[in-house]
Amino acid sequence: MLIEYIVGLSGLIAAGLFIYGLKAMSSPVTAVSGIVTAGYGMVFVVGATFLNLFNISPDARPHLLVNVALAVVALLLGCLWTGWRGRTVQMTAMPQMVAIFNGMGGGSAASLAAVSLLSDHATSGLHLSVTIVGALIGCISFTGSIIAWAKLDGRMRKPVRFGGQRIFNAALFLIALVLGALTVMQYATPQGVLPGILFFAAALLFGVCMTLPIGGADMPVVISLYNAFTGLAVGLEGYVMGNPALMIAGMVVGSAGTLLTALMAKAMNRSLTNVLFSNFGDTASSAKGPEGEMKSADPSDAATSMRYASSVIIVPGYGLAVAQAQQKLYEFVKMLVADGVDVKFAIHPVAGRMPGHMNVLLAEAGVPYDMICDMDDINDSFATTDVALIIGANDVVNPEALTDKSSPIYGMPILNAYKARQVFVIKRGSGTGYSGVQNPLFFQKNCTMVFGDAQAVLSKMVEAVKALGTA
Amino acid sequence: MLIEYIVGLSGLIAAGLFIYGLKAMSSPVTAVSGIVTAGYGMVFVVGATFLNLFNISPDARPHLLVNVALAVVALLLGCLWTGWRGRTVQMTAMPQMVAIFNGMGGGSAASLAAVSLLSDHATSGLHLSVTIVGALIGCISFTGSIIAWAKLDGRMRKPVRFGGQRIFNAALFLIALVLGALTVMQYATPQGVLPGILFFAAALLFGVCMTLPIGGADMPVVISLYNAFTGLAVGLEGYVMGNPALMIAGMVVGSAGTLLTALMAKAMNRSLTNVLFSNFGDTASSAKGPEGEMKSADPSDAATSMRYASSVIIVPGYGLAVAQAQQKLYEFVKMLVADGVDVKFAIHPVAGRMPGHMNVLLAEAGVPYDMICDMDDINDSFATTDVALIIGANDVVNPEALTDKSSPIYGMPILNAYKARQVFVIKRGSGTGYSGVQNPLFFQKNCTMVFGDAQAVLSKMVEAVKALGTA
Amino acid sequence: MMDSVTSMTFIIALYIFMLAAFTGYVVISRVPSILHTPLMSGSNFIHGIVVVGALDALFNATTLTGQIIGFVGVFLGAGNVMGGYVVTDRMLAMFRPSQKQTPEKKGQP
Amino acid sequence: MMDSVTSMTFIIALYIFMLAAFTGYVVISRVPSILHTPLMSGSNFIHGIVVVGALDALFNATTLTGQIIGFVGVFLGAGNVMGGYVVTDRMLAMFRPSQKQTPEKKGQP
Ligand SMILES: NC(=O)c1ccc[n+]([C@@H]2O[C@H](COP(=O)([O-])OP(=O)(O)OC[C@H]3O[C@@H](n4cnc5c(N)ncnc54)[C@H](OP(=O)(O)O)[C@@H]3O)[C@@H](O)[C@H]2O)c1
Ligand SMILES: NC(=O)c1ccc[n+]([C@@H]2O[C@H](COP(=O)([O-])OP(=O)(O)OC[C@H]3O[C@@H](n4cnc5c(N)ncnc54)[C@H](OP(=O)(O)O)[C@@H]3O)[C@@H](O)[C@H]2O)c1
Repeated sequence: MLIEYIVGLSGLIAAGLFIYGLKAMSSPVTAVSGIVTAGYGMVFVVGATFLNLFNISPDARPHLLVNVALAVVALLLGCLWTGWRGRTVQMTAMPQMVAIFNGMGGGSAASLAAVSLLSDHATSGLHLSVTIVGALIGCISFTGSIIAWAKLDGRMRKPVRFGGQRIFNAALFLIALVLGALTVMQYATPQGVLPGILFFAAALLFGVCMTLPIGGADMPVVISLYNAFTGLAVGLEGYVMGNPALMIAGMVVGSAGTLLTALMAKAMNRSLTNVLFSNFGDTASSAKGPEGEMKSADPSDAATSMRYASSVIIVPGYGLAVAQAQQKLYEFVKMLVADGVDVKFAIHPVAGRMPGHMNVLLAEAGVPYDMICDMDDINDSFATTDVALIIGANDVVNPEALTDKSSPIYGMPILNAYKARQVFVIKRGSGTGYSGVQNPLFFQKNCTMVFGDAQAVLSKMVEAVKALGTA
Repeated sequence: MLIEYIVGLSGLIAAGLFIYGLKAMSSPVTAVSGIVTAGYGMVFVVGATFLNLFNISPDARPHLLVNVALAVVALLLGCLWTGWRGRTVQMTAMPQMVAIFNGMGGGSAASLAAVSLLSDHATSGLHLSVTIVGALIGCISFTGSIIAWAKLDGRMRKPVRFGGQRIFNAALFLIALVLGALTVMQYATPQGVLPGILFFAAALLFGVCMTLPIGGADMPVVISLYNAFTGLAVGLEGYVMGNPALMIAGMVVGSAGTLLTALMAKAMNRSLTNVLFSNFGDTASSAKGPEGEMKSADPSDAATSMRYASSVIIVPGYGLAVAQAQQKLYEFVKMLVADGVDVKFAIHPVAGRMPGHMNVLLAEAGVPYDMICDMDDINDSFATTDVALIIGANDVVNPEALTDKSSPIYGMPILNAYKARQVFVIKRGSGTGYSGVQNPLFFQKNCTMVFGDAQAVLSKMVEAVKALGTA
Repeated sequence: MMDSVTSMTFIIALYIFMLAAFTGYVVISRVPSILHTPLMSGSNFIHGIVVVGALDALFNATTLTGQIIGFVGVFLGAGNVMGGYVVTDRMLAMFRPSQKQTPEKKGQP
Repeated sequence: MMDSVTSMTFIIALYIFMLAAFTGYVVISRVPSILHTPLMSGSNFIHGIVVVGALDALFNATTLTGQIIGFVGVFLGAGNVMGGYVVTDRMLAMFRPSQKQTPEKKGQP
């Protein structure tokens, strides 16, 4: 009883620390302390769980030593592997890393459900149903996240699509539901085992099939959705286990993640249904839009005109992440600043492939966050700016989004880089961006292309400015 | 069982609506819909409670009719009386009205506790202790709020103070605790009745004694504190009754009210302990500070110079509320605006006698809230303003708060009215404000007094401007 | 009473209290000062839900004392609810932006 | 399991879920977009508390199947916790204001 109280209170404290930590993460100033606070909560509650060893069911007592050994090994393995991966992963690979960790959580929730179904002391049909629903969601999150990882990590280049896919998926989902219902009805009978196993198989398979047709670029939204899914699954399994700390932590993430997903989808000017069920972002829509003459310049010329400009706004995009050129970019910017140029970064909310992607990249390179401006704050300044330098960005500066109703990105707010007196665009060729549409900005009179990989171009630019400095 | 589920779910929905409503009240745009939402929740949960009639304890069945009749009568009486009072009370009397309503809630929580103690099916010492703590807090809130009302309503002019009062109060509190402990220990025995009754008496008395020595001007903070108290008491009694809707609603208010109290005390530059246990705001500190020559002008002269100013900032204070002059003031302002003067209202967070007091007064008079500026937004504008018109405000424009470390209001942020090119002050005489200190601003060169009751003075000003208009 | 569908253990009650307290805190922490007074009375209205508990107590009263206390409790609780609502509603109705500034006045003579 | 100090009825569970969902909503609703990515991984970390449930399950395992599933659950949960923490911490550590801009770099070669 005493131990139960201690463990119960430790969960209470941990839940409080989690919420507090999540709240602290809502400001850059307190964010670091926020994750640390949440971390303390986690250490505390995991530690307290070991007190439950004094309280295990009589049947399990003979296995105590083995079980504890297994637990310690599993903990160590899990922590070491992900700790190492998490420490060494490149910043640009964050989305797929988060996907993996999230999938692991979903899998863990699903295995909790499996354990509950195996044990024969379930109390009610309600409990069993909640268990099954949690298992379903957890399984989807598990395999779905793995597919998301594979796509983002470039191990699965093409979305897998075939005729009748939606019907197939719907059927699979129904089958999983039916199997789940069978499992509940035949609980604790020998006939219940097979439907149970098949249920898990169907749920896992559905996670795969649901994610396969979605284009790689939509993955961040999907990962965020699966993050919410895992939270929900954890919350439901927490109810099954009678553990309110799991319920609270899970449900807080479930609702926060749902909101985050909605914000993301909205920022990309899409609906969630559209992300999940349409085949957008895939058919490398070869219907090229505007045609015309692109001017191009070489890096040193562009660098020179920026060096003598009085104000420059830099618009980074996905290409910067691909080229891993953020350090070089900041090196270049520091030289401009030293020469008295007023430089700002303009960040579009959905630049890159996950929300805040550019902020993280720039922060990684050491760019102070007061040089970084949100879209709404800086959009009016372009008109009075000498040079807008666009690096590996495309959709987020496409003026068609403002004017062309037939464009797939119509309605998305953009950075008004086209209004700057002079626009430079660094990209490798005439590749389109995520949405697959051409960008009329590139044919504009005030726009000059600087072709090449962003990293290479920026290196040359740095050289060019250095040369000017010594001259 | 079904009824229990319905009632339980109705509480869930109500709690959700309360929280949603409270959140909506955090913006002027959604605030009205917020209180309406919360109102629906209340109607719903009260209605659902009548379903419990199908579920009452067997002993109570013979009394069913009487009890229902009593309930309906009590509901009607309570609603009609406070509905009528609430509809007709003057806006300036809001603080004491809120005090009364709050006290009623505290009393209701205390009577819930009494009922629980009378019934003999309490389950544990823990339950009983929670009941007693809730009763204590509820009783304090009940009688304390009534004293607060009496003070603010002018029925009790002087704080009641005597030597050793704090020791007396502490002793009374201890006695109440001891009686409470006795009640718990002798629960459901005949010997428990007397301590029980004495406990309630002591708790009620303590509420009175705790509030008596506090100065009338501190009452709004105290009312806010008692508001939090009632919330807490309701939450605790909700636990005793096994009613999570009461627990949630009560605790939400308990924590929100505590925060609000702290914000209030902080805005007045005091600590809560200081409000509760010091004898501030009473000794009409006759140690008059600055002496010198006050210039005075008559209303029409002042009105004329404002009519021809290009910008005027109005600083309303407690005196405006006393004089009930907000309508006249807005009439005057409308005339100025019609004549092309740029008029703004500057509101100090603790102007008046409760937070937001001035906002409510001005809103009542129909002043659009975009003419009303918060202290932080407008403080820099005084220096470039032609005229600052101070009406019945004193402490909130006292520059001593910025400079004189010995002043009781040192450290309180003030409205920088003293920086305006010309300052007019409408007040009746040389009375001090809430803090009892003189205001050096009144002796400043650029300051002119316009003596008289605010209502009378403003009427004359309106006349004067009218006369100018026709001239 | 402990076997009802809303019965709970002490620990669970603490969880609920913790969540509710946090919610109250977050919801209030960013309220502009202009709304402080209506907010005080709005939260005052919300704890009027105590009337629900008082009704339950009165419904189950078996003695005269119980009935009297229950009656008082319902009366006081109902007063809390109604008064809190009316006052809050009146105050909030006065906050309107200048564009749709209607000349009609409520209440006050 | 239903007689433990943290057992609860379904209705009570709904109350807890409601409060928790509201809390998550309020906490996220005003986060600046600059923090969206670390926030996604931060909340990812938080649902790693599932490892606690997995540990309980493994501790009480009596069959080999139970042990295997429990082991997998603990491994996956621990990975969720540790990975989520490390990644979030790394990202957040990079957000610093310009004044105290230290030249030292972490992680990345
Ligand atoms: N942030 C999110 O949460 C999120 C999530 C999913 C999808 N999206 C979507 O992603 C898009 C983001 O827009 P964006 O402007 O950042 O990117 P974008 O529109 O995808 O364009 C990226 C551009 O970078 C160029 N590029 C690629 N690799 C490069 C390299 N190594 N060096 C130089 N340039 C390179 C490409 O052109 P070349 O091939 O010619 O070089 C391409 O045009 C939006 O449509 C948004 O809706 C955002
Ligand atoms: N807002 C809150 O939450 C709250 C709560 C409690 C205390 N307080 C305190 O209250 C003070 C508020 O400052 P304040 O500047 O608004 O008011 P104040 O400092 O109390 O001054 C009010 C002034 O109004 C004048 N006055 C009174 N009746 C008048 C009438 N009928 N016509 C014209 N003038 C009249 C008085 O001078 P005459 O007598 O010469 O006319 C007095 O100097 C602060 O010290 C604050 O800390 C605020």
